[in-house]
Amino acid sequence: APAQPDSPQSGGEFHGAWPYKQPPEGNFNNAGNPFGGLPYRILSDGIYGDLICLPSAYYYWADKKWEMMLAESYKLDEAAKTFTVKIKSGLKWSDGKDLTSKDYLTTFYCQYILRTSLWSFVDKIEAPDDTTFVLTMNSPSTVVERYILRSNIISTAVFGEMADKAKALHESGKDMDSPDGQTLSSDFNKLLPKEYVANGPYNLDYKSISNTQVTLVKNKTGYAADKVKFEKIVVYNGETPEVTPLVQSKDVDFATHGFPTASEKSFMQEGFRILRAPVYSGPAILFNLDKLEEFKDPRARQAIAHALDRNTNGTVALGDSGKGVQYMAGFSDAQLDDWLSAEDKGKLNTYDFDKDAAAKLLQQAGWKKSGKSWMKPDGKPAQYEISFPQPFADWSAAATNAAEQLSNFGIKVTPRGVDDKQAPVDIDKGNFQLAIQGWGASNHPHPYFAFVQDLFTHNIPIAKNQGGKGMAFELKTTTKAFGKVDLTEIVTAAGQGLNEAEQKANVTKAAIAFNELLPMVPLFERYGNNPALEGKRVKKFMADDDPILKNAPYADNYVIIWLLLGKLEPASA
Amino acid sequence: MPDQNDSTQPLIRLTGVSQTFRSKKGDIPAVDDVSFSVGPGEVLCLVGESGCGKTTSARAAAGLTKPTGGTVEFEGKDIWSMSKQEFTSFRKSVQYVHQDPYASLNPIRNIFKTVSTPLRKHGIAKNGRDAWEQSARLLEKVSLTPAENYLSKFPHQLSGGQRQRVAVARALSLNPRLIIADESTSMLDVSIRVGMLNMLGKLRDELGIGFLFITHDLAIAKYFGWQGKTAVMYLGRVVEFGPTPDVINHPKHPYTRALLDAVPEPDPDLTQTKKPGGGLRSSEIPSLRDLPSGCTFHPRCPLFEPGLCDGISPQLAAVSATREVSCHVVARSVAAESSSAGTAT
Amino acid sequence: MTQPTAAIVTPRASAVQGFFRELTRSKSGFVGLIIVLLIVGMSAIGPLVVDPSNPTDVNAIWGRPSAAHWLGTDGAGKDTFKQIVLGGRTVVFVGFAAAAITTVIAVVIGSLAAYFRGRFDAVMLQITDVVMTIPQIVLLAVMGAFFRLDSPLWLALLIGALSWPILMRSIRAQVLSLKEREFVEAARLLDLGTFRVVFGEIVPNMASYILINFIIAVTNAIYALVGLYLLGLAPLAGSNWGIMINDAWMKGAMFQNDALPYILSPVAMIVLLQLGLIMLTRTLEEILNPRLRDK
Amino acid sequence: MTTASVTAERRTSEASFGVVLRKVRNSYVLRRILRALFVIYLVATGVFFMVRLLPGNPVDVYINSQIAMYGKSYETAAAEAAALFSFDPGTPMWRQYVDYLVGIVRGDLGMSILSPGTSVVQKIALHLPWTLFSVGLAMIISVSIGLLLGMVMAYRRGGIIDHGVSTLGSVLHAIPNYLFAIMVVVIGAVQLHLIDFTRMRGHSTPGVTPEFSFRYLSDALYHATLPMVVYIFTTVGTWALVMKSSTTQILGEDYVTVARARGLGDGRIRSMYVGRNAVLPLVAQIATQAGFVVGGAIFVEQTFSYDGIGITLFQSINARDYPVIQGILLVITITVVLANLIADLVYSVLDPRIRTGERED
Amino acid sequence: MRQTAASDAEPILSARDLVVAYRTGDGKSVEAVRGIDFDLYPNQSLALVGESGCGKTTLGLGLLRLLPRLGSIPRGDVTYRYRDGRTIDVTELGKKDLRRWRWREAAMVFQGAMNAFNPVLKIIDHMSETLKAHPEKNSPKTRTQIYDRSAELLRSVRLEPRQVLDSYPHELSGGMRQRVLIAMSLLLEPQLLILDEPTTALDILTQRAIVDVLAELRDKYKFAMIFISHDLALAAELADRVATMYAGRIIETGNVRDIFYGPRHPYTSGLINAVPPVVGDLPELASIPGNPPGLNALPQGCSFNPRCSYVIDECHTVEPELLTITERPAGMTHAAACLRWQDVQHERKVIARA
Ligand SMILES: Nc1ncnc2c1ncn2[C@@H]1O[C@H](COP(=O)(O)OP(=O)(O)OP(=O)(O)O)[C@@H](O)[C@H]1O
Ligand SMILES: Nc1ncnc2c1ncn2[C@@H]1O[C@H](COP(=O)(O)OP(=O)(O)OP(=O)(O)O)[C@@H](O)[C@H]1O
Ligand SMILES: [Mg+2]
Ligand SMILES: [Mg+2]
Ligand code: NI
Repeated sequence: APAQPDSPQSGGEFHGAWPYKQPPEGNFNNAGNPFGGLPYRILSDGIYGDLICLPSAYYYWADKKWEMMLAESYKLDEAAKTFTVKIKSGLKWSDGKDLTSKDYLTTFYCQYILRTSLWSFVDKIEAPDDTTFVLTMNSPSTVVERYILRSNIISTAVFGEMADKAKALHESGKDMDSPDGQTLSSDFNKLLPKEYVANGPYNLDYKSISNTQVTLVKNKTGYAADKVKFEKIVVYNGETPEVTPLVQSKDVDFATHGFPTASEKSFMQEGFRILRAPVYSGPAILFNLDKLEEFKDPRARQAIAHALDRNTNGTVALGDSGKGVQYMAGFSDAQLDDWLSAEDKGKLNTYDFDKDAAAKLLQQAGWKKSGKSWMKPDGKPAQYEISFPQPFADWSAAATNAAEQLSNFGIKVTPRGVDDKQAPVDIDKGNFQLAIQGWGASNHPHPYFAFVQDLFTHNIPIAKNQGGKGMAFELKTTTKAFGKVDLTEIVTAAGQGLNEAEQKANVTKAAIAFNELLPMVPLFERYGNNPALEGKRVKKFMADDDPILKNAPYADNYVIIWLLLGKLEPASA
Repeated sequence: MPDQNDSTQPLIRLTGVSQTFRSKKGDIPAVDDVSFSVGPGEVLCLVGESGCGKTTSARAAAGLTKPTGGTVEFEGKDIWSMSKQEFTSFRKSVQYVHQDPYASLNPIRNIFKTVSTPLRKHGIAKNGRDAWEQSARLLEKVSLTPAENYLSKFPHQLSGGQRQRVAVARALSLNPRLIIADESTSMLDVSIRVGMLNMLGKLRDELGIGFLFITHDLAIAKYFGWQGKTAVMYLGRVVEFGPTPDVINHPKHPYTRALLDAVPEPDPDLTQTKKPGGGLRSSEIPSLRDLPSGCTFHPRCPLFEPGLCDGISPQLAAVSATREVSCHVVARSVAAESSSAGTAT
Repeated sequence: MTQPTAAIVTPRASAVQGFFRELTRSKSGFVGLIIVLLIVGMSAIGPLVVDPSNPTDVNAIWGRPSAAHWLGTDGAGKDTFKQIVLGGRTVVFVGFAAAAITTVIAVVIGSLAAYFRGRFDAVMLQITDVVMTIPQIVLLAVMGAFFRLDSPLWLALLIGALSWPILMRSIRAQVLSLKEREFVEAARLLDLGTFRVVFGEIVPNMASYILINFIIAVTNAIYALVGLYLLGLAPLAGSNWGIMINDAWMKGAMFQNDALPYILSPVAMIVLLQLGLIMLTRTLEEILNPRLRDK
Repeated sequence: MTTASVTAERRTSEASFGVVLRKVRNSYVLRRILRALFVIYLVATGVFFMVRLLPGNPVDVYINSQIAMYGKSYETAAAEAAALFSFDPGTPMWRQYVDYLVGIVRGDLGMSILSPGTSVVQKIALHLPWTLFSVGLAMIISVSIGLLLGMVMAYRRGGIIDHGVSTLGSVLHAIPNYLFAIMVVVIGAVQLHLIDFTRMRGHSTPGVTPEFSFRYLSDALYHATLPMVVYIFTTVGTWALVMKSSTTQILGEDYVTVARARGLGDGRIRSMYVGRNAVLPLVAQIATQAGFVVGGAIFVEQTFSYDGIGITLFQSINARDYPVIQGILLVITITVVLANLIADLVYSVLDPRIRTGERED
Repeated sequence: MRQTAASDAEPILSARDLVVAYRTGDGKSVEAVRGIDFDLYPNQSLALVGESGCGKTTLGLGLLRLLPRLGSIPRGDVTYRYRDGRTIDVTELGKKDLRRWRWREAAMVFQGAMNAFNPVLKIIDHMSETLKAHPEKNSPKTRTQIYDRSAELLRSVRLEPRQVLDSYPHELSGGMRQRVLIAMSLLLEPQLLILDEPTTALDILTQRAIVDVLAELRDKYKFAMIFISHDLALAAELADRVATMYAGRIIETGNVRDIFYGPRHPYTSGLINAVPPVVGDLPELASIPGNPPGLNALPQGCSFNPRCSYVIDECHTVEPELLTITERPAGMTHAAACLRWQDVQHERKVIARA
């Protein structure tokens, strides 16, 4: 007979799921979240860590507004290039200490050790008083706002010493690559606190950590502890295959795993609702322009976009959660209205599924159709291989389907699954013809990040780290719309500065250029398919049309926000 | 052992062959310093007590085990330093019939396969039909008739004697020049046995096949080896050696005498008169692990003389032109005889 | 002495005749034979006679078995039955080829090592131990990174070349004691040559053991192939039973009743193949071991 | 000390050294052990280089997995990866290799790259016992039942048990274990509610602390049930089938008939005469399988969240956690080689007909 | 000649019209042994001689119900009588009883003793297993008792217990294994002992020793013995009765003197005349002309007719029954299955030892 677990207490319980490692492999060093940190920090690499150490605020992606948590308010001073956070007073750590601006310093100095992107904008950070934190920027950028407000705040009691060392290092002008920096980094690696010191409404029940589940219990002194309605949060350990049966047996109320359509269907049969929030990214077809001369002509790539029924592709891959990309702007269709004027949006080619248009474009690019197959400009039949990371079910389905569609169109494409570890390396090194990789970015609302992924990650700028050129798409190029452009400059400019209008102009420019050049052909945008169970332990989740469901699930998770706000209630309160 | 027939090389010659088996409880000297040779058309009968090392010596002669001491020569060449080719021809020339026909036939091969495989392999039979016919002829030679009845049978469907005959037929298949037959007629009824011996005798006379013939049946040894020689073994050594008629009709070594005294006759009245135990002092066979000192036969020997026999071990020595005996007492009396003969001259 | 008469059937004719008689020796053995022939036949001929087009249909994703789709449809709305008919070739080929390679290597090396002993044996054991302990996932991942593992022959070779050591060891063990038998000695005395002695006299005595291991190796090879797909080491191109299992696994088909036929049918085919082969051994066993014959 | 005694001493020491050398050369067991060590060295070296030939290194793999899994931006992921500083891909290969070998000799397998502060030995100690416990136990059960069934099948050749078990056995063998595991969960837990999967998954109940008590052991057994059932069901058929063919062969031997004639009990004949001789050829197979017990079963462990060594190895390969991969593979190598070694030695004891003392040259 | 047991004693074993058949494939089967009828009395020793392949082993196996898979007893009864007077039909014995019956009551020394031993067990293990399988009140139980008992028996067959008991079967010579099996057969002092060519690999001295031991033990324990042998001399020595078999049937039976001095079947006579003598000069020996018949194609009438010098037309049509020649009690009747038994003249050209 099994040993009885310590008897469950009355009061609401919420059951979630997230993969983690049991101690000692898993650790309690949660510095840097969510923009850096050690691997295997238990739950802190995901949405549930927020319940233990809160950020200053959460972002409503649809409303573009912040929901303040630890912060009282914030202020961006363009002239002084400062970003000031006013911290709520009376906050307490679970070890009894007060949460002050000192902890903010600790948090961000630790991010210095972790080399987060924030620090490329930082001149200095200060804490003028206990509730004020001031960050002075060297080159101002709006993205700084998110880096600061979304960072989870950690305790000085635990990390203070590290932060002091980081401060000293920074002030002495040395960076993390210096020998001192290296020592600091490895010291930081060895810093493995016994427990989390929490500022949020929950903390782990450390005795309960097993390799299958962990329980979060109320941290009475934490922020929002009085608001949250659940006494306990149980988080089941596991990746998709392990968690699926738990969902099926209704032991899980909400899961953010990427479930395949078959599972999704069965969840619905079991009575789950499926929450579909955009993930702001998805798979795209990459061309190896170094190898495939014929695709250097944008028309050939555009033809591919026309030749593919992207909605079918999305449906085959992810069912209702795979939505064909409509505007081909390089970032999510859902964000388009925020950044592009209606007029500019009108300029975008939607590359509707149109084989004739595709054929026309190909002919213009010098291709010829012979019988059912297309001949490349050099007269040879067009035959390609599309490689994809095989273990990703949706991408693999997308690749197979795209290959089938293109083959039907007359370009023979063979899908070829490769190890998911090998796939990006292969691409960066240029060992591919066509490939499936991601477009867009899902933890940051700013399109800048999407463009970085689209244009830099598997392209010359970053692929050179692997000694290759990736898709080898030249970023200095010419467009019909703007003539000569340097996409590197445009994208960088889109993410810089504090002037939103200027940023929008650059985003628009990048989007139009992307739309015309199609360096990669985005297929569909992935939407979450989070099963949510109402009525058993949780009374009700947000309605499908609630704007909070525009939040990216892994960045500003709606359910976590609702939990913190007390909007999520136990079924039988 | 002097070679009688100097003009022809013996087919096989064992010189001082010894075989010691290693075991956890100590070494077992199963064969010790055994020498003999067999020439073409010759028969050498090996007789002796069970467990005295007949099979072991024969296996050494057939090149199945490498003896731990001594040499085995085939036509004057040491078989263990032969080239591969020479060894192959040795293999073909010397055939060995195992003592136990229950173990020496492959259980999953039918008799046709068993007999015809060597025929096919060595090109003696050209095709399937030829092989079939030749196999049938071989079986008929060993009185397995009608051969067709047996060719398609499997060993487990045969009786002991039938298997034994299959083993002999198989050995004959390669037209060997020397046949080592280890109790190869023991499971045959006398009639068939005689038929088979006659058949083998014909082969010996007509084709000059040499035989190393192991048997415990002195009558068989006599019948088959009349023109050949007989070696009597006891506890791993040859104790008496000479032409078969001499050895059987005029045994010299006390052990040989005991053996002959014990031979039963198919005559109930006569049999009752036999001396139990062949007139030996004891019927205990000493352990190979713990051999008696001096002459290993002394604890049982009716001629035992304390001091003489339990001291040093006797050597196999000529007692006449053709006979060799390993016995102190016999040697002494021979010496006395020859010295008296010497004075007489 | 009787002359061979007309009554004598020539061995060859009797062998052929006998063979057919042997095949029907055991009822379940015969059924097994039919099953195996059907599956192998379907896999070999299926792709030649069946129209290979199997279009995606987004309206029929994970459809239940119906008149139009006997075994339902997959995650892309493609007909499952068609995939079963078309997708056996590679899998069956790799299964048999790899099992044959495994068995042949194991039998050859195992029996020769035991037969010769000495240095050859020592070296072979060493190699066996190394091959046995070499971590296959890692090796395959490395191979996958440097070679394209997409030809079925290559896959069969690879799987076969990695899976022989266990069988080799048990073959070797048996030969060690079989070679001490007298009938082996007898064969050696007849100078049948090492090859015949080992493979003609010794090995057939373990034939049914080898056979069972061969059959087990067939399924093992098939699942090794599926494993390669699952681990992303063998490229997914086209569709075959292995890819179907992989696909079903990746897409969680076993969690969804409507999708079950999709994962169960390739598994069922493999199960049937194995079952057929095992049933077939009843006949083969009797052919190989005359003592078992009772008809 | 006089010169004479010194030389005498040297002579004796030389002599004893010579004796040792000769002993090594002559002793089958010692030679066999030396060979085993050589194999371990060979495989350990192979593993070292193969692991480094795997595409991607821990840092890149970490970055890519974060991007792919959570859609993080490259920069964020790279920043996180920077924390994996304990690994320096720049160290020369030979240096790493020497360190690795020296470490092995010292029993130090290094530190995990991905779990900071956790040594490989610690990691293995954390996961291996579960695998050993569940798979080991299951294997013992499976082999015992399989051999037993195999014998029954051979005895009742053509009977209902024979047909039944060989059908069931081959069906079960032909269903891959991971699929079988999922079936157990889906059918047993989700659809029929026969098993309380949520409680049975994992290797122990949360909050139950390891101790040597009935409570703890029965808890461990309870949690091991599912992986064990899957292991047993998917392997027992194989053993039965192999054993059957081996037994059939032995049943035809004369000594079995003689044993029956001697009026020995059926049990005795089955165990000592048929069973023991039939098992002989399987000894090698069983031993090797036993060696692979430490390898665990990746997908079964995953399905049941049974945190054994198999899934750990799989994860560390996926994450390219070099020291952990090396460490686990080394342990597997050593056990397999050891199992083979034992099998060889045991075999020569079990089958007296084989001369192990034979010269090997 | 040894005196047989009182004629009024009941037989230990009686076979009635026993038939043993082997299936040979294609649904056919051959009767390897046919119409066997005999009674075996306590303390009696029956020698079974005959042609190689005539069914002696088969008969022995049949009596103990040890036939291989394809062998069966389609007809006939074998009645066995326990020491306490109970009788059973061996052919109908249940599994458990059969097990207890074997070796305790009836033991057999097999032809081809080479494979009679489990290769992985030492001789001592074989011995102790046999003893333990048939526990009795006063049977040896402890290791030393078992060792002593086995050693005693091994010594009686002239084996050196220290060497043999600790050996594995393959370490013994052929004759040694045969003797071990003989020793083992005596372990439980059975009432019936079937010895199938037990001395094929034994030298004369050893044979004699064993013959003596058997005779001694037979006097002591009053067991009956069936002794299958080609060694007629040995049969002459060991047996009270002899039965000659030919092509699956008993064709002549009688006491030793009947058979050796006055055989009435031409086959028996031929057989005795083929025995080579050990003394004197080389004799001319002739085997019985012709070849033994195949089991599946037995000649019409008397199976021996193609080889018989006394053959008359009737021999081709009638298969002769055993015809009583001299009626005697306790199975000692001399009978021959030959139509012309009266005409058979036997004379052995023995050159007796001077
Ligand atoms: N399993 C079997 N199937 C078919 N025929 C068999 C089988 N076993 C024996 N026989 C045949 O039955 C006959 C009698 O065999 P058996 O072994 O009883 O002879 P035997 O008298 O003991 O001869 P031997 O003195 O040679 O041992 C033989 O002709 C043999 O070929
Ligand atoms: N493999 C072995 N290991 C140990 N001892 C052995 C081995 N083979 C034979 N012996 C011993 O060697 C001695 C001689 O055996 P061998 O087989 O040569 O006797 P033999 O003269 O042929 O006897 P038999 O007439 O009984 O067959 C016996 O004492 C036997 O125990
Ligand atoms: Mg011998
Ligand atoms: Mg017989
Ligand atoms: Ni619960």
